[in-house]
Amino acid sequence: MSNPILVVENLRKYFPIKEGIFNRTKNYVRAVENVSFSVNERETFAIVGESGCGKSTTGRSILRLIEPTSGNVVYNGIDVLALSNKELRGLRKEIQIIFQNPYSSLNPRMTVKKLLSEPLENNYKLGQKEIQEKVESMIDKVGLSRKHLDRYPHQFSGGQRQRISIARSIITNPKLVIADEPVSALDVSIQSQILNLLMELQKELGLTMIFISHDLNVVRRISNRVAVMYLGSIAEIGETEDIFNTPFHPYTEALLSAVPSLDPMVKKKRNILKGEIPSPINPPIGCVFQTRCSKVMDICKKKRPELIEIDKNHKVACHLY
Amino acid sequence: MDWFKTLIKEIAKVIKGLLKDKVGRIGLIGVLIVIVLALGAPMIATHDVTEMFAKSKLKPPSGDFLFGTDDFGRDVFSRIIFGARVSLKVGIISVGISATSGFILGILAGYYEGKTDGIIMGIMDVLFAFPSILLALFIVSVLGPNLTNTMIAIGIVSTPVFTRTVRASVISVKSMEYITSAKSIGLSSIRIILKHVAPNILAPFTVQATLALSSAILTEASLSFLGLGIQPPNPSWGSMLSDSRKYMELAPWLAIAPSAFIIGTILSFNLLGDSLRDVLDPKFKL
Amino acid sequence: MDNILEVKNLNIDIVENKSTKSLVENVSFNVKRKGSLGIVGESGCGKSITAMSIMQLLSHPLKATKGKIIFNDGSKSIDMREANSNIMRKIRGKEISMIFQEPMTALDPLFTIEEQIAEVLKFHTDLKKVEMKKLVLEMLTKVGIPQPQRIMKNYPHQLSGGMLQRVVISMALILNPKLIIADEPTTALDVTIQAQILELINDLRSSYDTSIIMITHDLGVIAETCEDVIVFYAGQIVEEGNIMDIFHNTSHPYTKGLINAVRSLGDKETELFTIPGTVPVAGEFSKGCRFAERCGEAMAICREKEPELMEISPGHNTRCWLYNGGDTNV
Amino acid sequence: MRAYIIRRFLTLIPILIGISLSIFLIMQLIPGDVVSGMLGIEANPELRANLEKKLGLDRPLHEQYLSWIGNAVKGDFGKSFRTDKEIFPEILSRFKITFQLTVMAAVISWIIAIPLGIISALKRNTIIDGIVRFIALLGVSVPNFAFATLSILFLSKVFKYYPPVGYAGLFADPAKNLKIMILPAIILGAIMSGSIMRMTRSSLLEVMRQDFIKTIRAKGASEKVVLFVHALKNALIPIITLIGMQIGSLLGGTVVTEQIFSIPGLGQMVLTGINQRDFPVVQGSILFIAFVYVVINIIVDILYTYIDPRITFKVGR
Repeated sequence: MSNPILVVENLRKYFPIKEGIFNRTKNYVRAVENVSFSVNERETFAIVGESGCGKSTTGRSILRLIEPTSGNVVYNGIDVLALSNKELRGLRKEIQIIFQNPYSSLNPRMTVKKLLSEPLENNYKLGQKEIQEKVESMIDKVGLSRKHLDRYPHQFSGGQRQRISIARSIITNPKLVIADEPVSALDVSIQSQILNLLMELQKELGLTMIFISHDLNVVRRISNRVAVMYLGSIAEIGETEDIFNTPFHPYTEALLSAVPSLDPMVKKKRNILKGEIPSPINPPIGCVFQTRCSKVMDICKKKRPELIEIDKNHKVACHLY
Repeated sequence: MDWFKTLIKEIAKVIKGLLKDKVGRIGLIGVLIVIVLALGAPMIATHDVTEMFAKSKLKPPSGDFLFGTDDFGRDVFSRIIFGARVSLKVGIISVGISATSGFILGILAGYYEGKTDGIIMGIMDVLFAFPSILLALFIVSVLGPNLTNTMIAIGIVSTPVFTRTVRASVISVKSMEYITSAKSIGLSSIRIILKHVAPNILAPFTVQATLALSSAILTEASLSFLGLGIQPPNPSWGSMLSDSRKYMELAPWLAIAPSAFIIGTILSFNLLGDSLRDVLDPKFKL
Repeated sequence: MDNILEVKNLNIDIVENKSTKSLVENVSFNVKRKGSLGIVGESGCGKSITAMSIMQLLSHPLKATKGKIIFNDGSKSIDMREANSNIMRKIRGKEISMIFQEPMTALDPLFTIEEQIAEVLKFHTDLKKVEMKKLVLEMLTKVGIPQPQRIMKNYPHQLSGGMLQRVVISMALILNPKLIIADEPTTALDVTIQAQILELINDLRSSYDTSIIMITHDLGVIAETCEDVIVFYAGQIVEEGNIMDIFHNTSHPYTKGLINAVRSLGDKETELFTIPGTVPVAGEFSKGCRFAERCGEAMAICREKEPELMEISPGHNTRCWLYNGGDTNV
Repeated sequence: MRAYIIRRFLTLIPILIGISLSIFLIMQLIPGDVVSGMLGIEANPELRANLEKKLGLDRPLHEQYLSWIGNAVKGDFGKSFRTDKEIFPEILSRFKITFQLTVMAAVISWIIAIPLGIISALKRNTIIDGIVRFIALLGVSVPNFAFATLSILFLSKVFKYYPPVGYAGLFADPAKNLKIMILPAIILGAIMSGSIMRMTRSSLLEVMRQDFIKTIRAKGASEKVVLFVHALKNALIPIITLIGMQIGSLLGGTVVTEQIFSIPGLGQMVLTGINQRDFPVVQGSILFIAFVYVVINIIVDILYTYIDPRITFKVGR
């Protein structure tokens, strides 16, 4: 195994809910519960799951854009959660994030040039000329032209904005990029353009990428390893091909079978999950998936399953194994 | 100089937008007239505002006294013109007070949330718990009625509205991903507030400021009407209107002129504010 | 006539002050009785407003300016573009009903689920309150809502998106309409919930013998639910045919691009298939074929002259110069 | 829901403390001291000391505040400097008059504003809409004292109508009372109606744009049902907030109107108190008005919970 650039251990994020007469915190939204994984250098590690499973919260906790409740995040030997605000700001040129919504992630009052030079000005001491050069080479790299530099975000289409957003994220030369649903807001014909761009950039710049998505097709294509999350926990984690070819966890199985096939001839035998995702405020005791699982056993209602390795690098949290 | 150019460009764009809109055009013209009257008062006025023409008390409008004279024989036209000066001065300075404090307090409350928010908004809630004219009345009566205290009182009274508007905009801007993005590239809070939050709340803030100007002018007129604002012999539309009531039968022009100017001025600012909202914040255009 | 709905030369414009922009141009299609028609396209292509115009639900400044929308329930046929509001009211909810994209905003937040479903009955029947309640309860059970007795007293904000979509479906089906228009019914939902809802729609459709128009941007959803497909691009139909034609005999370069973009995700070896450029904005269409700028197979004529929708095999039409004169080079 | 109502009432406590404290502190800003104000600067020192003691002014500030607020809670607002009468009963009897005026004005404003607002929204961008919007704009731009003065002028010049002088209670002489109150009520109501009209129009248009309106139409609803059953109920929420604030501020803010029409209401009491530098009266009546204002806002908030089922889930402002 190559060396991990990022290790996340027992990450937990509880959002307090205030209620009652005195507005006291009585309960928590358990958004992320005991999540552990590591990301190797230059790989693409995907976190996949449905809305509310905690994938975005996990991504943002790594950068401390959301302060995690407990756990460990170690980046290149640095204990990220122990950093002071100032040290953290320094680290942020190395870890960057790409956001889902290209319409709200760019300040509407800044030109493209401003948007791209801001991260440089803030993180490096560079002269105007150097900044100009870097901005220009970056705008070429993401497939836009220099004449776009003086325009404002609203003058671009969704796909072009996402290119700007990507440029802004990688202009500081980060080592690790967290891409939070980077193509979900885009039209099908534009999605693949952006995915190609991300894959090219990764190869060219040697980036490590955490790719957060709900789209299994996209995840399969872009990632080396995957973690499947459900209700705040990792259900299954392993090499992408292993997970897609031989899913162990009943949830992964159902998730894969729920994806509509493009071939009208193939009427897949569906394994349709019953019911809904339970509330993360009162998750079930025991396995969080028990309420929808077709293979539920007694033990699932009592004990939460641990992630255990049952194949090479392939771990699953399920009492079946 | 870069920001200056951008600013000029933005202002030009807004004015162009205002001129395209019928409502905006009327509002802008009205406001410009008031400004011209106020600035050019000494040139436009035909008489000294305090000079009493003993022989011409309560004279109807004529070539010499355009709007007639009052019970002391003073020229109403000149008093109206200088009244514009007073109204505008009170409006601008009191809105200056409330806008500045509201802007700072609103940003602090909205951006930092938690305790800061609780304390600031607690105070605002208390100020909000008084009907505004009454609070202004109360403050002026305690401090003593004069021009400065009128401005202070109106400034205090209109601070909570600004604070709330700014806070609400800050909170909505804060939920935008570009703020998270700014954090993620390592910007400090101060920079985020200055570069990313403040520019994006300017639109609702400007609209609020225009509307606050009209309500400040209204409050001043009300206070003066009650005899607790601007004190004689300084001319104020409110007190002129109040004084006119004694001679309503004999000299109705005394009531009509100040009423027309108060209404016209407030109407113009409101028209301008409405149109500004459409131009700056198109999503509210209905 | 075996079509329940025939749309002929429909045009939808956006009429503002002095300017008129065309959003949908010369669109014609039929929905077979008991048939299922999929309309697929990307955002802004005009598919949703086409659906809205069928029910006369377009609001200012959108307007269906030309064409016929003929609804035939077997005994009579009505041109709904001409129909007055009384006739439309009787059709809406009873003969044709709609399922919307955002279940979270499709229901009035101030009324209970029961009240909102019963409203359909109130508008179209003379049932008594008790009978209505019974029907609502039955319908909620049918669409798979657990504890319907309790849920029907809830307000929309108390339910999840998937549940709300079931409520909207029960509202659409309670009077057993002849046609359902489903406008991106699963786009706002998670994939496991999407699978549930699609299965539900398919089951209910076959047990109710209803026709359906399924509007979506997701080719997978089309493949799952439809028999016939039309592909929209920039306010026009660029290809239409049955589902086999579209997926296995794809003719238009745009349709090919859409399908390949998704299929190439499955192939790790090659670069992802992309359609270059951006989706054109209404009112800014180029001369000639609207897809020409983004088309890998564009020829000189494509930039000069707009192609007509041409039949390349029975029932399979395409709007592309590559097929001029029946030259089916597939 | 109950928890929400209780919580809403509990928020009253810090606000009332804040209000009373700020009134008390503002009173301390009075230049010079109260006693000189009452007795004149050259008063006999012994007399001064006696009065200071009587008024409790010789005690430390916090004690003064606590005793003032402690008594106020019990309904004892002290005695007037001028008349030596108990203040609280006076406030109550004057509040009745202001209350009557407020209610009349409010009802008049709703009758004018809500239908016009609805028409304006439905006939958006037509001449009718233009006229209604202009009227509404006048409503928010014309100060009530100007409107009142001009109305009196107009009525006297054209119809030779003069507002009656001398006040009569509602129950003592209903006919005369109504004759006195009707003109000021119409004037206040007309002014209030401006902002309600604007709010009705914009709120209704906003609601009509929502997705669920399409669903209701798609169910086969007539436009009447869409408008009166669904849209209006939704649009009502911001309108009620506005109405609550208006009533609250009228209850203490009819100062000007009461002054013009010589109606012996609470506003006039405050103004007289201010002009006579009768501070216990000012302090007491302002505290009372702020209290009423806050309570009205809470009642409005609670009213919401009956219209909007989502409300109990919203926390904070």
